[in-house]
Amino acid sequence: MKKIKRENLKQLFDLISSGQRLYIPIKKAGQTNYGIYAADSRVDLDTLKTVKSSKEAFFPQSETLYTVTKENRKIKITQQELEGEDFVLFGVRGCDIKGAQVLDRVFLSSPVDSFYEARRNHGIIVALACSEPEESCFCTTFGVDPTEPEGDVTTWFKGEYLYWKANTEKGERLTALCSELLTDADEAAVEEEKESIKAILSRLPYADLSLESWHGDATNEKFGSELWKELYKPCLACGTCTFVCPTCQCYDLKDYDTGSGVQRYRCWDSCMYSDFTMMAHGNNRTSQMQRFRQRFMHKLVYFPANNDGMYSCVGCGRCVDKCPASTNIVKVIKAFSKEVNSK
Amino acid sequence: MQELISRLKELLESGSVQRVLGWKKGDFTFNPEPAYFNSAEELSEFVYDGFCGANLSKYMIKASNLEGVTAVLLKPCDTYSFNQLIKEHRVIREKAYIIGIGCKGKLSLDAIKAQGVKGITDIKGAEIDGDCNELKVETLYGEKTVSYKDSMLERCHVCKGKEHMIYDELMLESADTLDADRFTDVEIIENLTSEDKFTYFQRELSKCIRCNACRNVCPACSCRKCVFDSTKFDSEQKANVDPFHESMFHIIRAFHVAGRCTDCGECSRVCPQGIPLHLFNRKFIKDINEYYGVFQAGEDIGQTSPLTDYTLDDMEAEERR
Amino acid sequence: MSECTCHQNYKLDTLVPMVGVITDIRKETPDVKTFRVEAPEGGKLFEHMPGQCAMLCVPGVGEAMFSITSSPTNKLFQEFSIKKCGVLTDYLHDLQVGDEIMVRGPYGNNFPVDTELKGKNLLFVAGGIGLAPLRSVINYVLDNRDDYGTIDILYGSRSADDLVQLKEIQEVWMKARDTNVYLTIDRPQDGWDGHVGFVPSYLKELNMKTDKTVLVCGPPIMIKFVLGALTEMGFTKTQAYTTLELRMKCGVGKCGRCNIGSKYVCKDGPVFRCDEVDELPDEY
Amino acid sequence: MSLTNEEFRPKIVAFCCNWCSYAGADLAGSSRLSYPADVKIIRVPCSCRVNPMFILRAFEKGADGVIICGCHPGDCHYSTGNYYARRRMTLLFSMLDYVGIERGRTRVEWVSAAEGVKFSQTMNEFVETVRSLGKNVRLGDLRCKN
Repeated sequence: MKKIKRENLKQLFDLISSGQRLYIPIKKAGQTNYGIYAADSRVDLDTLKTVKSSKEAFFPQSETLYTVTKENRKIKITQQELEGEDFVLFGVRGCDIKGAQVLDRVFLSSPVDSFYEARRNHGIIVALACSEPEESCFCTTFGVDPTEPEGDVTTWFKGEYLYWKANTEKGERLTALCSELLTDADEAAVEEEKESIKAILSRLPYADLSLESWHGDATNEKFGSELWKELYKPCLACGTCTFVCPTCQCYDLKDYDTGSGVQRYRCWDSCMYSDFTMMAHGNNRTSQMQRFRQRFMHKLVYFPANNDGMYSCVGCGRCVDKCPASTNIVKVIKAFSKEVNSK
Repeated sequence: MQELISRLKELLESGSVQRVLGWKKGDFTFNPEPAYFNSAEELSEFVYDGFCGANLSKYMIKASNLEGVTAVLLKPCDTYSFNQLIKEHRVIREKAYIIGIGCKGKLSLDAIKAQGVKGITDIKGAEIDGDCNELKVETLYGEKTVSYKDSMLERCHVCKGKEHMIYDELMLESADTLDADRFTDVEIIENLTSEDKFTYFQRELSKCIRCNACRNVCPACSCRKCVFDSTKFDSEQKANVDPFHESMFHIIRAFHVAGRCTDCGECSRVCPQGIPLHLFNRKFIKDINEYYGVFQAGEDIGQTSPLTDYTLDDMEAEERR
Repeated sequence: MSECTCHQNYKLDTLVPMVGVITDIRKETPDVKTFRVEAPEGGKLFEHMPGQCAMLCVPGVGEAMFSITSSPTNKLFQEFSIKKCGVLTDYLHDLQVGDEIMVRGPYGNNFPVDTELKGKNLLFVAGGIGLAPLRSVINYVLDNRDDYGTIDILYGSRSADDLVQLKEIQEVWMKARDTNVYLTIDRPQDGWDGHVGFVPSYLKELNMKTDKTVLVCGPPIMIKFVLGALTEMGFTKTQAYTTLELRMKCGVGKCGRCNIGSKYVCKDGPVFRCDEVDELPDEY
Repeated sequence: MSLTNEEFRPKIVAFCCNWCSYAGADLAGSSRLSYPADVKIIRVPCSCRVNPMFILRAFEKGADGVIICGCHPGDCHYSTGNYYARRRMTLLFSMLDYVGIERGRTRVEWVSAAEGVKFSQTMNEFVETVRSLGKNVRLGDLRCKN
């Protein structure tokens, strides 16, 4: 166990970023999002949840995959180079780390997405325990431990200090790099902090959220429910929930004609958009009810069916905070358990 | 509030309206959602307080296709949007029974959090019957008190007034919230150098995640198919690799609603990244007011919109300020 | 989740295409052309199994999934039969021999030609351009004739001019051992002395024995009625296979579009046994 | 390598209405009046055909300045098109000023079919203004700029 004084953090960030890219929550124009650290960045580790999750470090909102140039009738394809350098992702909360594990199931399952894989292999995650969980948090429901998030390095804020524990070989390397700024510490303070976090967790408004009736075999029972017809009504069909979500992985592939070649890029897409499933031969899901249902069925039923019961929700609560119509996954889960209880 | 609920019950029970479009209690006191109520019993979940910011005019586009009459609750500023939608033939007047409800300013959870409040579990003082001076906020980390005024949405500080432009009946008291000029921020930006203007908007727009919430919530964005949804037009609906496309989206969107935007402020309210989108709309409104005479969309159904109108001696583009 | 093997012969990232050269274009019907695609240096771009599909992309125009209509036993090239019906296919129809396009794939699963179908009597039912994926199987089966029982092919189209691969049907399939080919067109036409009528009703008229495994492909409405007819004739759902390859985007089961229930059509499909289709939520 | 303003040749897109300004450009050409070759003319049926997206698209694809030319107010072939265009372009260009696009990069000018001289003068002036502003680096897609 190591520690560093809060006031020395800037030196730490400068040191880390001198040899590699450092992604860290940065406050810009009033909002905190992950960004690449520069000496004048306003690092903000106090905001619990960045607006966008840390998934963009591995799966950016948009990225070029390859460029095609055409000469007469000949086509030349140049694939975008894969990530080749290590980078550090600092201050990741337990929910976002779990989110990355969910995305791993998607992108690292065969056929492997090499763009994602390269970033994942080169990323060093410095996790940060959640000293002050908020009202919209329900990560414990999905088995996340915010008191000790699993990263290459795990860190805790306690009093004046940031405590630092390396968990993996990558983490040890980073610790060695920063050794001049880190001093030895004992575990007592961290244990105390963990206890204090646990005490708050038990008081969270969503602490007793139950996923009892949600599992991989629930397709038939849930799909035909009348509840969807009511639940979807406030939905504006925007993509806010999907874009702030750490586990939403749907993407679109599009061409951009630069005038000197066509670039194919991949960008986040949202299953809530009206033309999401509009393909060459028509549309699978033509009503907003179907699209709304798809999002939650996918997260709570279809995904666990394919991934040994792992849900594609991590309880970060971003959608609870951000939905413009105040509808969200918690309301969906609660509506269904209410129905079960009233029967 | 009780009188409003009794009145809604009466309307539903008498069969003069088939449903009520209002707000339903959320799982917290601060996240009510727009909802339909089809029977008097369902009204037990009805709520109307300082957190009911959504402009229900937009939902009336869909409700106009439903069977029968929908009683819709509209705040003063929402009625401008409703008028504008009537003018554009997007809602059917006869299908709506408009209950103009009072407003004492609507609250923004972000504004409350910005005052250093974390882990909010309950908020008291937002009730429409109260005096709306102070909010008692219960949090996981103790109780706090914040002023109502400091917790309001930006749009309420520049309120257009508490008068309803269209209604069938009026209910509940309003309170004035206007305490700023809506063009102040626009003027501040206008007086910057080009470079500073550009830097300012780049910082703001670089946050945009192209969730399209601003478009989908906007009562003026009621096109069946948006130009940004077209696959044939090479206009990007989703985030592109280059940030140009976000700027283009917001400029074009503001242009498309210019002369029709009532400045209801929904775009800024819903933006998950807190981009002050109203600054685009207000720039157009300010220019229209200065160049072609003061105009407020949605005030009067009979007015011609400034962009579908002209005079022989309009100013030239080069004479712009 | 079952291990996906669909891309195992693929060298690049599964989303990055390869360049293919069009080496032959055959006009089948007024709106269907069959394109022969080879690698620029000659030979096949990749190996595939019958029923798999590939994404054809034209930079700046678009991309779409097409079934590979040539048999894997063909060692020289791959073929795609493409009906002109949209922006991309219009473009493809204007291409000339020697033009280059981009191909990525193969994607999806395949008809179980080496497992469940082995030794079985097979009945192929195809309508219109729906012959494309089945042709791959038919030729595969004919090239490995000893591994399978009897073969019946029922193929229907709007008119005699719309029958694709007619030459091959007449010259190869009709002459193959233990193989019966039944052709039908929707409406009577001068110069046509074969059967007239829709595929499902012809199927009932033929009144085949239920000792066959059925492979169906065609317009959705035809599939629906063919399955109805099969049930009437006493076939069970487990005896029929169909392919749903129309609505896909990424091809690798990640982009989320073709997700129906817990299945991704592009990865877990496009070939489904009909009882599996029934288990999916009703969204397709 | 950075270009100095002398070497820099701006890319200009000029939307010209079919009835007046395009003919004006034609006249400029046939009268052997010179205007810079960097001006790319796009003929539109009427100045009010110009959609704000056209202008942003021009910037996106690498234009350094955009000018719109139409018939003089009152002379529109479709009687009122340019009146609408005048309002739209005033507002749009004002918005572009507002988001930080230098004012000199956009312009509206009325040029009749007889004004070949005016056309060539306007273009020369406009190119000069844009040249003095330098390359447009603010509004455009970087991928188009190589």
